[in-house]
Amino acid sequence: MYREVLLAHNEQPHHFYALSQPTHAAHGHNPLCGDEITVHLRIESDRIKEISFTGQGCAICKASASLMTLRLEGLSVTDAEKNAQGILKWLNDATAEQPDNLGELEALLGVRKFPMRIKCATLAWHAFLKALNQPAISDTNKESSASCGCCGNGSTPNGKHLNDGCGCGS
Amino acid sequence: MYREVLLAHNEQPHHFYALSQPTHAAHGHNPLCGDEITVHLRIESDRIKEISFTGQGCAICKASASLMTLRLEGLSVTDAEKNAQGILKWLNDATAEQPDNLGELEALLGVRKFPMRIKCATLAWHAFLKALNQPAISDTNKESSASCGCCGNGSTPNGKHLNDGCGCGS
Amino acid sequence: MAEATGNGGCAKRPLDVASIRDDFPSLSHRNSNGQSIVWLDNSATTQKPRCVIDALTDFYTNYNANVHRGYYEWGQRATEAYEGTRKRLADFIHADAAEEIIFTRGATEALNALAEIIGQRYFQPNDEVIVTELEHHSNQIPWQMQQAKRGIRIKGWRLEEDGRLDPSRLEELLTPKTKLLAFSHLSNVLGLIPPVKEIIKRAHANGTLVVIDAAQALAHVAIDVKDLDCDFLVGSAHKAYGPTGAGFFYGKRALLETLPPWHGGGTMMETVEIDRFTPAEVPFRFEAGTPPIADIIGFGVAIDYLRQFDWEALSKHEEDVVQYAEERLSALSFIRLAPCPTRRTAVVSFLVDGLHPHDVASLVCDDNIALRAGFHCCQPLMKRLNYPSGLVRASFGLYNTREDVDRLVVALKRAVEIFKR
Amino acid sequence: MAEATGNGGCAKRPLDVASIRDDFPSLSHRNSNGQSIVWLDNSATTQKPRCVIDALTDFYTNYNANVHRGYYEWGQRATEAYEGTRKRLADFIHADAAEEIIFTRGATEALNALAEIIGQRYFQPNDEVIVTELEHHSNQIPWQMQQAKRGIRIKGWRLEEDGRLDPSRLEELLTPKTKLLAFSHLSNVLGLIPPVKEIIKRAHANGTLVVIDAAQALAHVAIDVKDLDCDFLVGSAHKAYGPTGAGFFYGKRALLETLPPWHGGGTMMETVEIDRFTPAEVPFRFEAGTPPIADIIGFGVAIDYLRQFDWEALSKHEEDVVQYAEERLSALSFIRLAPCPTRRTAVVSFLVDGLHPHDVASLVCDDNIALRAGFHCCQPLMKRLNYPSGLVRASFGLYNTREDVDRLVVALKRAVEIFKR
Ligand SMILES: Cc1ncc(COP(=O)(O)O)c(C=O)c1O
Ligand SMILES: Cc1ncc(COP(=O)(O)O)c(C=O)c1O
Ligand code: FES
Ligand code: FES
Repeated sequence: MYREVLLAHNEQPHHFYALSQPTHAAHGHNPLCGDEITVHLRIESDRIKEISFTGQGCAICKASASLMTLRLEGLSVTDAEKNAQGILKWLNDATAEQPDNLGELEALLGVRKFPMRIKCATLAWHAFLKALNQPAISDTNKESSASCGCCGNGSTPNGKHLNDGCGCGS
Repeated sequence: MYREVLLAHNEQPHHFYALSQPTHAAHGHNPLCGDEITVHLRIESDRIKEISFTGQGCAICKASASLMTLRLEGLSVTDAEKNAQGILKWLNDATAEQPDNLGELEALLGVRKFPMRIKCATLAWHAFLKALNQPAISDTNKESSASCGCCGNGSTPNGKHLNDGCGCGS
Repeated sequence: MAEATGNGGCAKRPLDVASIRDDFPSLSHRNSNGQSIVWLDNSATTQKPRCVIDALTDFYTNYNANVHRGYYEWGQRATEAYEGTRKRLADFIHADAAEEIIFTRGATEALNALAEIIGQRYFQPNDEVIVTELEHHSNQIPWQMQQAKRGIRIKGWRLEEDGRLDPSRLEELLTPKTKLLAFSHLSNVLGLIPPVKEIIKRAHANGTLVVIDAAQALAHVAIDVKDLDCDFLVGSAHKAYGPTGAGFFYGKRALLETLPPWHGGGTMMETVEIDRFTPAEVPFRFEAGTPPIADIIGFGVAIDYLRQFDWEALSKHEEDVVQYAEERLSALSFIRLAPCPTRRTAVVSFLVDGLHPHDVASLVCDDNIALRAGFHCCQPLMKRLNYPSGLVRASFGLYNTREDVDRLVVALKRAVEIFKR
Repeated sequence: MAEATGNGGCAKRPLDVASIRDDFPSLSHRNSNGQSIVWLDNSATTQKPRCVIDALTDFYTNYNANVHRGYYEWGQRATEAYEGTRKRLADFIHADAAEEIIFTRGATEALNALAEIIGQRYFQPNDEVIVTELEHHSNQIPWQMQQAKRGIRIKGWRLEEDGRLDPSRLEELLTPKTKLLAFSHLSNVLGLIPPVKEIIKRAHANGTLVVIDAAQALAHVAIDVKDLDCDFLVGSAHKAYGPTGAGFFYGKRALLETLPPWHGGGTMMETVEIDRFTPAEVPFRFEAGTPPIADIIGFGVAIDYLRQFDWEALSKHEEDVVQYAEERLSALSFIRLAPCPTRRTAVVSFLVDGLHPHDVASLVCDDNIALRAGFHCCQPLMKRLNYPSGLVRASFGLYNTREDVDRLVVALKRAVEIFKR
């Protein structure tokens, strides 16, 4: 499971910082381990101009997030979304075919054999998709949204609240 | 289990009626089957002058009650109590020795091998001991007590009430 | 374990009762007189096929581990097998998704869980819950307990004299305050199947939730929760050839989402602080602590075992034996069958003239026949139909035969002879 | 099954670990590299001795029947075996009477049952319940749920920096409103045993009921409920070499008598009408529906298995291995042990510098070592001691050896090497 590529990305993750001027952001929380990742985006003219992540997670999680930022930066929103969905399908569904041009992401292949660790590998990708589906962060509330931006009213559809992070429960 | 003696006593039980002038009476209820036996006593000068039973039960239960009435009638209260305790111990405790002079009661021997039926055989005996420990039925409330007499206030120590019979929950 | 691998889709194993009996090690039992066992207490619990027993041994010998947490191979295998039962069961009762299946230790626990969480979410003081007089105590008392807890009122659905549940009675019973109706798919005393779909439709027209007790039905009636449109349904593994200690409730996903958690503990939560917690998603929200892992895995194997047969063939065989029992017993002058207005399914209850039911059950033991006497956990039913000492019950499974019925008839005749003397 | 027949009184089987390991079929497992399994996740669930597995097969093969009702031989045998476990367990924990043992499906269910029935009977709005920061979620959330239900308040007993539960803190915590204190006999994270007796004494002096969570302690600490004078105590079979799906709570008879029933269903009642019921006596009042019969029977066999050994010898062996683990791990520069102010019992938790705990657990899998990482269902503890990603945990049983520890050390070194590259 711990391929060379993953170990390298874990040790020196790419884009591991908070964007100063994000247009979108979202948390991902893995309830199995308590780890949290925030994905930050700057979208301009329907293109992922900049992407970064913050938070803590295991090696699989950090490496996957790092690989994701490399993969998605610069893509059009539509392409990035398709890409992310393809990777998630491949990771989650043992019978799914391997997407084309995986590149370094192929290093995640080993994780698919460990269902209990798949959430580690998918955490950042889910957060990315969630960020895409958030309303854009307006200039006026950028300050607070930079640390969250994942929900409008502070509660999830099923009425739960978390007591940490942004308090939105997502 | 169904010895000749038991079948005979089941078919034609002795003392199977309600006493008209009981001094003591008590219900026995077998929660496993819902059957109920009432034991009626007339105690005079510390002696079981008359004993009878009413109610419904299986063959084992009725035969055991019938045998009990034959066994206990005429004995002093002390002897009758000792007798009943001895029989109960023998029936309930697989390791207990056989009491002396069992007589026809030996027919219950077979029941001891069927733990689930022991309550049938002991029901009347328990009711007898309970009747002994009731306050005597005074002349004024004989009417109602004849149908019960097993408790004073209509509720058992753990606060339960039955919804049938005398309502005393015993 | 070829017999355990059949699934819903493939070619079905022919219904050869002799070969089925060979699958059940306990059926080869003989008493000291050399009489083979006649197991007619299937409504209490069924015997278990070898593949179910082997599945338990396999788990404890080859991959014994707790579920949902361990990264090592056994933890993964255990989790897969455990979650596999959820999928199989969902498939078996035609649920939309595996997440609609919540594991419990049995039908009783499932009904208690439902009463508590539905009650918490939906019951207001003076609301009404309808329960039929047909119900097992497990489908009575949990609702009764909600009376004291939430000030609701139980309304009894009276049986007709012939034991029928007449759906037209619902018109009087249903009011705007009727939050829920609970009834069984198959009576464990009369062998009666009520018009389930019609009753559900009428209840739903009134906005009333419906809970189906399928504890008895699971092994004998094809269940399609989508077709029935029931809101909740419960069952037990041990009454469907599976191990003791496992059961489930089904709930429509959208409804489950609205319900609070049940037990507190591991698995059912996301975050915990000293004085508060946040619940996990469905279905884990309702499953706290270490589950009966081996039993749930065995439950899955029992379902596979059942599903290798064509359901029609299986029903036809059971019908044949039950009908034969009805005929043979009715032909005995000293037998009075309990009423059943429809075709009897799996169960035939009766009285023997002049014999207390419990004596009958004891007497046939000598011939190595296992049946049961008493109230069968249905005191309101017994009261309604006037059986103060209960009934004798013979209940059938897929391995029972006409020969079993013949043995029963001989034993009953002998019992009556003994009492005549 | 000679190994299963030992009892409390007779000559004890010598504690020969090699022969003990032979009793556990699963321990002979090897991975594809030929490495034997090192099971260090005993706090999650233990492996099962052959006699326990065989007891399940024996039940399902030779006397499979429901309990408390059938007159036929199997029904009687099943009931005797089931009730036999109650006696064994009462004996094992030195309860006064078998009736003080109530069967559940596990420790979590037992704690939920206690919270609900004690709450129903004893909790008034504004009453307080004290729970320690050491507790497993199963001993947190059931009490938290009583907050919403009955308006009580949870007060957390803060751990000292070194993980200690300081009994003198009780002086601030106990008030006239403190109805109950719940804490564990053995922490599943720190391996810490609090001063149980002293704490109980202080609580009782305040008129406060005490519930002991002995889920971890049962297999590792000699428990004497009379000596402890605890009011209630819970445990799980599967953490003490028994099957999944079985557990219990103990309660002082006089207290149990005061408590209302828990689940509704068969067995727990005496009479039932359509809208009311009367409860059965203790212990059946608390046991509704078909219990996990086979699992409870297997639990009894597991207790017999344990009791054939001299408890001192067993503890000494476990102590030796745990202490060796402590020593070897402390000697590694990259390991930081979680605090434990007293002697560690059965559990050693730690961090590996620079490695996420979950990565450690995954990495050692390759060497066929089963241990666990994360919060271990103790989020408040992790928060208090500042382990945001949890801990790695190695937990021990009577079959673990110094060699197991050596294997772990090698695997940890390898893991660190891999990450260094
Ligand atoms: C109709 C019905 N409902 C519920 C139950 C309770 O099932 P369990 O004892 O498996 O919890 C039974 C079992 O006798 C039953 O026959
Ligand atoms: C201290 C403690 N309490 C309670 C439990 C819950 O036990 P179960 O999962 O068997 O219900 C556990 C199990 O992890 C535990 O370690
Ligand atoms: S263990 Fe937390 S994300 Fe992998
Ligand atoms: S069956 Fe009722 S007393 Fe025997």
